[in-house]
Amino acid sequence: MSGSYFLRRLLLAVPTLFGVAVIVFVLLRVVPGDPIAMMIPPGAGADDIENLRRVYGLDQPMLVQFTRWLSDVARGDFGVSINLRQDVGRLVLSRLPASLELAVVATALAVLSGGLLAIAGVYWRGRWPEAVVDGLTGLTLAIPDFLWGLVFILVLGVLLPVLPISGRLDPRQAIAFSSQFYLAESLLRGEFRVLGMLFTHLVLPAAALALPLMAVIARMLKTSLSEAMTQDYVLVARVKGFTRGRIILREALRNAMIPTVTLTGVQFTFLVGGTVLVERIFSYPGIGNMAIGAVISRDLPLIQGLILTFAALFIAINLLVDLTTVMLNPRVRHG
Amino acid sequence: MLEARGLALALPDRAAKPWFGAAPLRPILNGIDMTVGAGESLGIVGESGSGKTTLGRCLLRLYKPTGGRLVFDGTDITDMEEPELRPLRARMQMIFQDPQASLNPRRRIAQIVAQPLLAFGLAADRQAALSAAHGLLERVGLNGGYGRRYPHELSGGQRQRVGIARAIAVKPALVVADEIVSGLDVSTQAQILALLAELKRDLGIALVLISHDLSVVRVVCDRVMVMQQGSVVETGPCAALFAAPSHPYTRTLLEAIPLPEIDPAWIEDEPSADVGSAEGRARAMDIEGSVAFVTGCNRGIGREMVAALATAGAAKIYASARHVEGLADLAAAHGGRVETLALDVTDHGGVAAAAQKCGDVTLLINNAGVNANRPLIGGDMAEQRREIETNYLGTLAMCGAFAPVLGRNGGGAIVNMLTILSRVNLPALGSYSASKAATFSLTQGVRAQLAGQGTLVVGVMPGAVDTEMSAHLPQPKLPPMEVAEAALAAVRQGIESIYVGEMAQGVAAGLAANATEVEKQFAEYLPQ
Amino acid sequence: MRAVLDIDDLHLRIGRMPVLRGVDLTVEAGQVHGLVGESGAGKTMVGRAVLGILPSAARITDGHVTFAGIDLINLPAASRRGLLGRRMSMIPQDPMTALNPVYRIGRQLTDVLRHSLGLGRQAARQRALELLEQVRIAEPGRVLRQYPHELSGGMRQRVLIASAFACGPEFIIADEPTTALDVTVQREILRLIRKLQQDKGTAILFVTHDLGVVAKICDRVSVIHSGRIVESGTASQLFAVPQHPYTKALFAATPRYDRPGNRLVPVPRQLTLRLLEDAAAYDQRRRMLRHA
Amino acid sequence: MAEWVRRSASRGGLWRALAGNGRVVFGGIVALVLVVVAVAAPVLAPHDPLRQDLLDSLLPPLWAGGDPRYLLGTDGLGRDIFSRLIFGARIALTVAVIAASLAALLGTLLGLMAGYFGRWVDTIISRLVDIWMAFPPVLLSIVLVAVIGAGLQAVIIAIVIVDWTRFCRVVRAEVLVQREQDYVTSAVTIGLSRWRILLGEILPNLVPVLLVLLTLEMGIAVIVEAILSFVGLSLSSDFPTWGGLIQEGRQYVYQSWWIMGLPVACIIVVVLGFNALGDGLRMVLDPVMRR
Repeated sequence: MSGSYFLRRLLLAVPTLFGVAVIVFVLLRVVPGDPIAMMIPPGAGADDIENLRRVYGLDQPMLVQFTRWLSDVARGDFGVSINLRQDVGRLVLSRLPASLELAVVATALAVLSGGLLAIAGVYWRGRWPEAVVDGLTGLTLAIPDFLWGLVFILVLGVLLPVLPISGRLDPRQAIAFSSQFYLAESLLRGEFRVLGMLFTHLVLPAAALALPLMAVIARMLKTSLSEAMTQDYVLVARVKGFTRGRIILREALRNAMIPTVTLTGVQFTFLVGGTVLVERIFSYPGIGNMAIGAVISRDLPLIQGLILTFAALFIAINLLVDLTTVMLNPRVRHG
Repeated sequence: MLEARGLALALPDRAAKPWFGAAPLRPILNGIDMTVGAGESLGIVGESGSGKTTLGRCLLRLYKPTGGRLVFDGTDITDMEEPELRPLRARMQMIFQDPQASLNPRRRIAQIVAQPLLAFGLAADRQAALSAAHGLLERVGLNGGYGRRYPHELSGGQRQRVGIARAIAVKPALVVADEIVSGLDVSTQAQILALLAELKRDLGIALVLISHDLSVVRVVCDRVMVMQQGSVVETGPCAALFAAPSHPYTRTLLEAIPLPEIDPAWIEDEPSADVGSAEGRARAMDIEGSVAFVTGCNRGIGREMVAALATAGAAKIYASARHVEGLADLAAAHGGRVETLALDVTDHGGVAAAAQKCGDVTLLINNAGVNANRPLIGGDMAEQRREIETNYLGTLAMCGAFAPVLGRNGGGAIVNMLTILSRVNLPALGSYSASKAATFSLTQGVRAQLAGQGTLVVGVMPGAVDTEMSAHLPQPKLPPMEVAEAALAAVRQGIESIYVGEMAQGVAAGLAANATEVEKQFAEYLPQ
Repeated sequence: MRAVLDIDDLHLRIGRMPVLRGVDLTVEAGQVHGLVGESGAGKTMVGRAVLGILPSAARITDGHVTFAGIDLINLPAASRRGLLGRRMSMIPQDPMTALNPVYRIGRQLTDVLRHSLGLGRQAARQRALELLEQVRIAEPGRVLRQYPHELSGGMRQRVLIASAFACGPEFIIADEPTTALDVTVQREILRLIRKLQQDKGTAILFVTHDLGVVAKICDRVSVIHSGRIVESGTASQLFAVPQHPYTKALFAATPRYDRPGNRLVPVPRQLTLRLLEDAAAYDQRRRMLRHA
Repeated sequence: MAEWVRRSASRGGLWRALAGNGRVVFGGIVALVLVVVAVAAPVLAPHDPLRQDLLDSLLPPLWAGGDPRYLLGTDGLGRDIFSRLIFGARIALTVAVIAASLAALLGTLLGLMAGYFGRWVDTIISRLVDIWMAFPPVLLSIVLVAVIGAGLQAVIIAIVIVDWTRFCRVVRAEVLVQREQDYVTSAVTIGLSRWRILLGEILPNLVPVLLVLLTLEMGIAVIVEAILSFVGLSLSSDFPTWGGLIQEGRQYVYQSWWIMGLPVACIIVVVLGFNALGDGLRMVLDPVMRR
């Protein structure tokens, strides 16, 4: 059953992506600012402008532009960035690894800390650690990643300057990488000094992204765990003579993870969406930072390519979340 | 008033949904036939998954059936859309299983009860509706300030009272009550059931009570319908069905109920096939397709017997009586299947002629009887002779005349309508008891004689029955329909002696245990 | 006869609400002792107090609970866990929720065997198969591999019974074990419990609201109302001649399909009020005693 | 009117419960202060927020030895930060109230329809939500503002277009739950029409959830406005927005950290306030929790 279920979900992703493409395309064609006007040097004639319009196909009717663009996209050709004069696909691919590393580290931070907070809160239910956990989640839940980023810059970058607040690596260090996955590569090569440096740059933006998700996970998991702890099967486990720790970890946790994963799936896409702004704040060279730059400079092909990339990423994440839920829940697995 | 024919419902089974296309349909109800008469109370029982709750909602057209017809008050409501149904909804109401979920948590109790009055325009304005609501709440035993409270401020029993008040607010003709006492303690349950019985009696509402608890149904309902996996396995008057359940599932269900009395065998034995109130078991016979001959059809059990036979699917019914003109309406009611004929069972020539004429009979029901209501000594001799001639000789003549007919038609069955007084004499009705005792003895003898040709001979021993014949006897009395149904149930299962009703069952049990004691008790009922 | 469990003057509060007001109850070896009461009477709390699985707001304020000579109230948590599973266990109320939905039956049956008896994986599996056979499950091997949602309610309750009897306990608390089941399944489950109980000589405290079930399975019965035992005796005695007005009222309020003519009499309001007033007066006295 | 007064009086318990909830009190005070400051901005502000004085640029706040004329110091163009913050509250409140209400209205309506009518209505709306959820929300609002053009209206429209799905999803899910409750079935049995059941029976049960979502959305709207200003798309720097101040402060963060720190603090307080209010309302309004 799960196989066919995933096939159906996968097929449903196609119209969603198509919808995204249509909306993006239509939206961007009503941009009032003329992108061509921005890129021409002063003194160019009307002919030059006309020429450029033809080169970028902007003189064609909308429908023609759309079908041409769509068929190009289907072939993996996202066009050429107007501003950077480079292939969009290659541009996105060069920046994507940095964003992925940021998102993965942030997620790992959020899951780990959120999970620990929840378990601690339930284990010491009714005592001070629970109050601390509740207070912490309440605070971190209310404040979004954008503000956390700013707070970190102020506190840890400026007032107590302990961590760098800009970029991915110190620009004074010239380190050669063979791929864009700096973190993974230095880890594999065992270059721990570089790894440490990468981490000092990564930790603030990752923490800013992680905190809200951590709060969501902590609150959701704690609620589900508390709920699971009132279930009869926990009572049965207590009568079997198991300790509280074992019951939480081995009886309740897996049940509690099912609603937690489902509900934090959406929040997880928010984390990925949040990279847009956090990268901007920390001048981190990922696709989010690039996207804001593209919007400001009205770089149509680049914006289109980036939004489609994000959409594909989101859909992939949702599928992954679904898969995890199904793996955890035998009722759905065999349903 | 409400009639369902072949009612079916199938819902999409989401779990089995294929890659593409619609989910396959899973049948929930398979062709339910049922009727609910005005003022009648019908219990629907079954275990979880039997479809009883779905049926209840289907009857009120909260679900749209996928097959069959549903007629309410003469209107076919099977395919009606919601706007058309709306005016009818005032006449059919529902009481829900979970009173917490069925009361809008954001409304006060009085508003909840007043709402249907306003919705159906039964109250002039808000104020009138609210004051009517307070009256209704008092009617269901919620006096004082309950109207101003919210549902969550009430106990489970109180909430269920609110549910009842809301349902009866619009004076409906039919109320479906779905497991309304299942979550309640016995003391609360008893209160709600008492309230329900009282309202049913006072307001003349037809009630469909859905429950998994047969005891609850038995206490409240006249008729009962047993469901299993979306089908009706058995239906009949409560007294008859509980006394002699014909379907094995019903028997299992009844035996599984733990009665609050010590019985070590209950938990040790495998379930036995025996039914407490029935003795012996010969060859069973289907009523459906049978050709029946009934005597004494102009009143009481005889009339109901004809109706019961028609409902049970008898192919043909000869309805006889001394005065044939009283039978015209029976023939009209059941169409071509009922044929009336004049017959006085004391006229032996007439009896022989009837047997000659009705050569296709497979089921003979000797119902004709008279009761002089006299003691043995000091009674009118002529009346006593008439009793013997009708009750004993008449039955004997019928058995004798029809035995060859039944033998030719494959054995068939004879049902002799007796009385519990055939087993023990009630001095106040001394001569009647004695004549019936003779007939009881006759039944035993005929049974032995006809065993060879495969004829089932059934003796039906009811307690006091609510007929003209025993109008002067005190309550409780059995409805004649129940006696008729029980008799047919006995035929279906091949039970040779059946005691109908508590009184008869009690006396029979007493006779088996200590006959002298029973005789002593009956001896106290001397003629006035 | 030897007492397995002795509850003496047990008092329990949830928050500030007194729930048990001096419960006295003795369960003898090899017997089924019924504890009957309506909701809120405190019957479930008695069982929970014995097993030490009370809700967090509940406190035992007074009294003794002795199991096989061991004082359960003052027993350290670790020693109590040592008793649970091995010498005492429980058959829970709702088989639909009492099995962990995310694990196979096999794991849930073997974990207690491995934990309490220290059996190895293979030995535990073998024992689990035998246990499932004892509860008359036809294909034990297959059931071990199944998840709870793949079994019917009756099957799940059989698994839970197998689990309760797994380590051969001397004493089991059955908390409304058939309330969630259909009547036909209920009969089978009651038969099974009775048979295993008699074969193994286990003592059971059978908590229920159903007089009918008590009549069928119990040797002795205690009736509980507002946290106090109002009547106690052998089952045959209590069903033949109930003494306490509340017990009589319970009988009068229970519908019986075999006696439809008997009018159902709800438990009279005055009786309930009197019992509640008694309870309140009792609380008052205890408060005064404590302050004196 | 009399009816309303009577009802309010009878709900005395509710007001007491609200006043007794610490979160509601804290959130309420924050909201009240925001409203007062926004309304009375011209009276409260000591300076014209736009008046530049390049000679007085980058003055520190008073506590760090600044000029007593400028309570919280000045920005790079010598504008009074205190006055800019006060006027910034006006814009924040306007955006919060209007954008959140409109998003709530749109999302709730679509959510109600999708949840209650089901079938193709649900299919279309759910598909639309799916597509929306595939956009990174921040990027979408940035693109929208870029397309519509700068200005307060554009910011509000962008927030509504991006955030209606928050309401739609929750309302739809909640309606699906409520629809199966027997009180809805019971409303069918008394012959109420579908719209009446939806608006008269189901909607009131969604009010607590909606109120909570609305207060949260107000906090979000304040943040989105700040984000757009920060990216430089919202309003021209002539408008004293908190986001604009942050953007400006980012440039001087090493010399004068307070230019960025003060508006960040303002936003955090407002967002915490709205969150506390939402949480508190949820606790108080849930009839089951109130018990």
